Amino acid sequence: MTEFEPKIIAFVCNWCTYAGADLTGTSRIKYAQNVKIIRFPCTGRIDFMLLLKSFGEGADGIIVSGCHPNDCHYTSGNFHARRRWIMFRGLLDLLGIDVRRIQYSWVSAAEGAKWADIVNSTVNTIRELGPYTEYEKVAGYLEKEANQ
Amino acid sequence: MIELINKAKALLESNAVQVVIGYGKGTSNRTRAIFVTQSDDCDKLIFDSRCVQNLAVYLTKSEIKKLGKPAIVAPIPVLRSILELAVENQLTENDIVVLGITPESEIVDFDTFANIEAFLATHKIVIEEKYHEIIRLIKAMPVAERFAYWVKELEPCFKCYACRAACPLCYCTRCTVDDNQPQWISVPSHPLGNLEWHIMRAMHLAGRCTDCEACFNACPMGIPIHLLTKSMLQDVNDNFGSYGPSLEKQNTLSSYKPDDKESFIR
Amino acid sequence: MSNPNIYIPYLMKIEKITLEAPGVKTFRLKFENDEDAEAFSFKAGQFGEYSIMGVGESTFCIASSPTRKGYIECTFRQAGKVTSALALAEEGDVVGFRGPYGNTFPMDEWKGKNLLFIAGGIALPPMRCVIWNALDTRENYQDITIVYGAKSVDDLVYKDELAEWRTRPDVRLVTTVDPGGETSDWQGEVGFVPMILEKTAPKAENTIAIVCGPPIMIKFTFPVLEKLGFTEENIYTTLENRMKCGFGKCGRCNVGEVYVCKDGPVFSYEQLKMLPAEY
Amino acid sequence: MQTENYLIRKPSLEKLFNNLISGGKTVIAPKAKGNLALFDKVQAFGEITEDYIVTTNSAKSVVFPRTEKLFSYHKSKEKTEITDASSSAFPDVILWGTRPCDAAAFVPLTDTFNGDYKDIIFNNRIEKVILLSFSCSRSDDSCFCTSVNSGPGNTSGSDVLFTKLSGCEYLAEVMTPKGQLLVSENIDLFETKTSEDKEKSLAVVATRFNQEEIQAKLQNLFENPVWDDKSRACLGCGSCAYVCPVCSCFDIQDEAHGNKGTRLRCWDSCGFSMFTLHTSGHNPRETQGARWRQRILHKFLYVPNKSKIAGCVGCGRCSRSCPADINILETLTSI
Repeated sequence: MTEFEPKIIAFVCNWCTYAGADLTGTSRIKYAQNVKIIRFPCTGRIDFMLLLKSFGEGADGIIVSGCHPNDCHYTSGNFHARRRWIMFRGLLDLLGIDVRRIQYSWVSAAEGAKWADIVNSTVNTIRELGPYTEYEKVAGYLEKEANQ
Repeated sequence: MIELINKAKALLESNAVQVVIGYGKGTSNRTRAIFVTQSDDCDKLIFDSRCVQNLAVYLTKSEIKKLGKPAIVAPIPVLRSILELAVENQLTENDIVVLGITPESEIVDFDTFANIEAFLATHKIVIEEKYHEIIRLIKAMPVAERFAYWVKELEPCFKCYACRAACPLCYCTRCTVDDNQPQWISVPSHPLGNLEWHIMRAMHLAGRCTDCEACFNACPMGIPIHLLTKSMLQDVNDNFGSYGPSLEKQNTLSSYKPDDKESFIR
Repeated sequence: MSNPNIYIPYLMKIEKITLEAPGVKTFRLKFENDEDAEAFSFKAGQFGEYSIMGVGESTFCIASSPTRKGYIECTFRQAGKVTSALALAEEGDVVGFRGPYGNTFPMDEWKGKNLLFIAGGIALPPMRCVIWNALDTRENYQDITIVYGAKSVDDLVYKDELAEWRTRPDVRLVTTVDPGGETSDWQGEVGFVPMILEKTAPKAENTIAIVCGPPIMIKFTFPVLEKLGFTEENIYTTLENRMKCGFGKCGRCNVGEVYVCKDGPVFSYEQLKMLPAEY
Repeated sequence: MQTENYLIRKPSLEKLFNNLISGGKTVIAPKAKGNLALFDKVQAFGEITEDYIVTTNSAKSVVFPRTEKLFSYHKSKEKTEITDASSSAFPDVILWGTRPCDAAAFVPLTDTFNGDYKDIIFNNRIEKVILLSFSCSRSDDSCFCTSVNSGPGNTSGSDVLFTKLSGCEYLAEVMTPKGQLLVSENIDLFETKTSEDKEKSLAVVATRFNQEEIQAKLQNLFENPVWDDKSRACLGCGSCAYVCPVCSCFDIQDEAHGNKGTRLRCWDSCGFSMFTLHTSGHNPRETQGARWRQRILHKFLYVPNKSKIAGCVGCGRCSRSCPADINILETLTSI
């Protein structure tokens, strides 16, 4: 049996974390390859539905990352996002969607090493949690159980 | 209720309003929303403990708007909804006449939304202890069990959208579930689609919900969807201070503080 | 259909894509399976459900003539979810097709008569099927007149075919564009279809008028036709309503008691007048 | 076929249930959930509730599930493959505890899914369903089965109809070959019964209107203020249609995961504003009144005109479930 390789989607803002991840690369810092990065203008634009869709399509973990407080390119996008994350996280927790599978972080354009650390630690967390089979079972309902 | 009837009559006769949205006798032991346009019909207005439907939902419906300026019979849950609609710029003071009803069944006129807010300050939303208890019990379950619990609870949902239709704050003319480019939520009812729909519904009400329970009352299948919004209401309280609509401040998710606290962002 | 499951579409390969006007495309579709192609037949006026797997189905008429065998064509404007996905398809891609559904234009009853086609904008496709059907069996009909209008010159569809019809001695073609939609070299008429129709003044005697266009055009065209002497039973149109199944089960296309998908889409003005305003 | 009557006692009824379960059948029966009784899968006799007039949800989902796979597809660069869902193995279902109105609803449902275009998935499903109905001994204000040619002891649509006679005795009327086969496989549980004393055990449901009269009136009632009047409080949800045992309007939707996916048929409701909305923005049924009219006319005019059968079985579910207390009987009796 091959070892479980977590599939992780990262939603990052264009101005800080994306640039930070770029710096990780140009600094030749090696980090886990399990992450697929999707770039957004701002964390304020990252709709919670995108996170749900990621799980629905088979992601085992998610990273959401943007500019540090007070550093938002649009002044307040990350402040709004933070409030939404607080509410969303509480709701997911009530529903039993494992909040440990979503890592939120602030990574600036200068924090290449922090990005590598976030990715590595998230991959480790998800590796310990294992594949998200509970969600997959619900998402794959139609293929498996329809017409019963 | 003679006072209510007389007030309604006077409003219609003076043409101050063209319709009174109130409660009337329904089938069996039920009550229902009625729309009185003739002063002679005002006798049909009633109010008692069975009148739980949130009438504020009709304030934004096009079919009702066509009837003209309304007066609305407003017990506390309706007042809260009116205030929230005002906060969200869906109503102005000129749009409606509010016939408030206190828990002691007294009729109170509200000339301004500020008066409604002042009145509601003494009638704050209280989440009943029994709900706190249920939410505590659910949260105490191991995460996988909790997930299984909700998947099973939401299973009977056949997406009739009665919860959405009955909610005074679901006034969007085109809901996200009706959008298909992209298709955020599956149209058919199945476990994933149901889960996504109820998360979306709760999230879109986060910091706006006034805990009127119209969604739960409307659900034909008796799904406890109000637990989601109640829990979120508590989250608003715990993270951002008080909950409930206020003309002074914006909705929770329309605003922020630079020093909002959280413990999970790295 | 050959498959007992009525929801399963034929698989069709897009053989050719023609860009007709901004946002309007014509697909020529060929059956992937030769037996399906062999067994398939349809008549003028019928429609089908075209689909992109994973996106959904959309309803359009069959725009090619039943006299042209081996393929079908459809013309659509990119508007909703499915048509947007179809618009992204390329030649060689496979799409789904269910059909043919619905009733037909009574081409046999019209033998020996003059035919007058009146169409507006994207409503020429359902009529194109009838026009080519009549032209391919030209000996069956007397005079053929086509009055076609669009918002602008650019919005006229089937430009090559319009050019062909214009030069044919056995067809009288009148094209028009809405005021302001003309170009400097526009040779046709300028004005709304009902007005141009009145000006063209085709004779009503022994003539069948087939009208198709946006509701507003239809509304103003019927009175003009009546003024010209056309009787209700000699005016035909084809209706569109939102559909899902195409065979009278999904329950949304009905106009009163009449299902557009099964009892229509072709109606005479006489029939239409009996229906409630639910279309 | 000739109706056969038997007598069965409650303990034998439980044995019959156990035989069906051990025979591998899926049994769908009324189960209590809070104040509601809902049709649901049951495993043990004790799970079944008898305390219900009709269940909140109808039994139609057994033959017309709210989400039905029509086919699945797999796309690759070379070709598109389709897997027909109608050939999959549909379960043997026993519908236990349907009321005569529930059973009667299978008549118009079968009519809709047949005709010129036969829906093979529906037919494959219904072929494997056996209805073991129970007559009504109670009714409420919302019931009006007797006004639509049915009744609390009506046998139409049922394979076997049980009527509770006294204490623990049930009359079993065997109506169809399917029912006959089921009884003959469990014949030791049944006793012969000759005398007929069913009527006095049935609920009394007053006749509220004459269906033919309503049909005749509706013929010319398309433009009428009654539609707006009676639907003014309508919230535009789909609960009436979704709890209705006859409503069968549907939507067809695709769901894709990468290069594979399914085409599904799912419930839809004429009460939704989007139901008839054109892409252009034009809506032939613009108002809630027009939608309410469609619902009434479809059931009480269009279906009877076309198929000579009732499009409503009088179960009253729509009225009971309506969050705005819109009452179908009230509309019908006011026209």
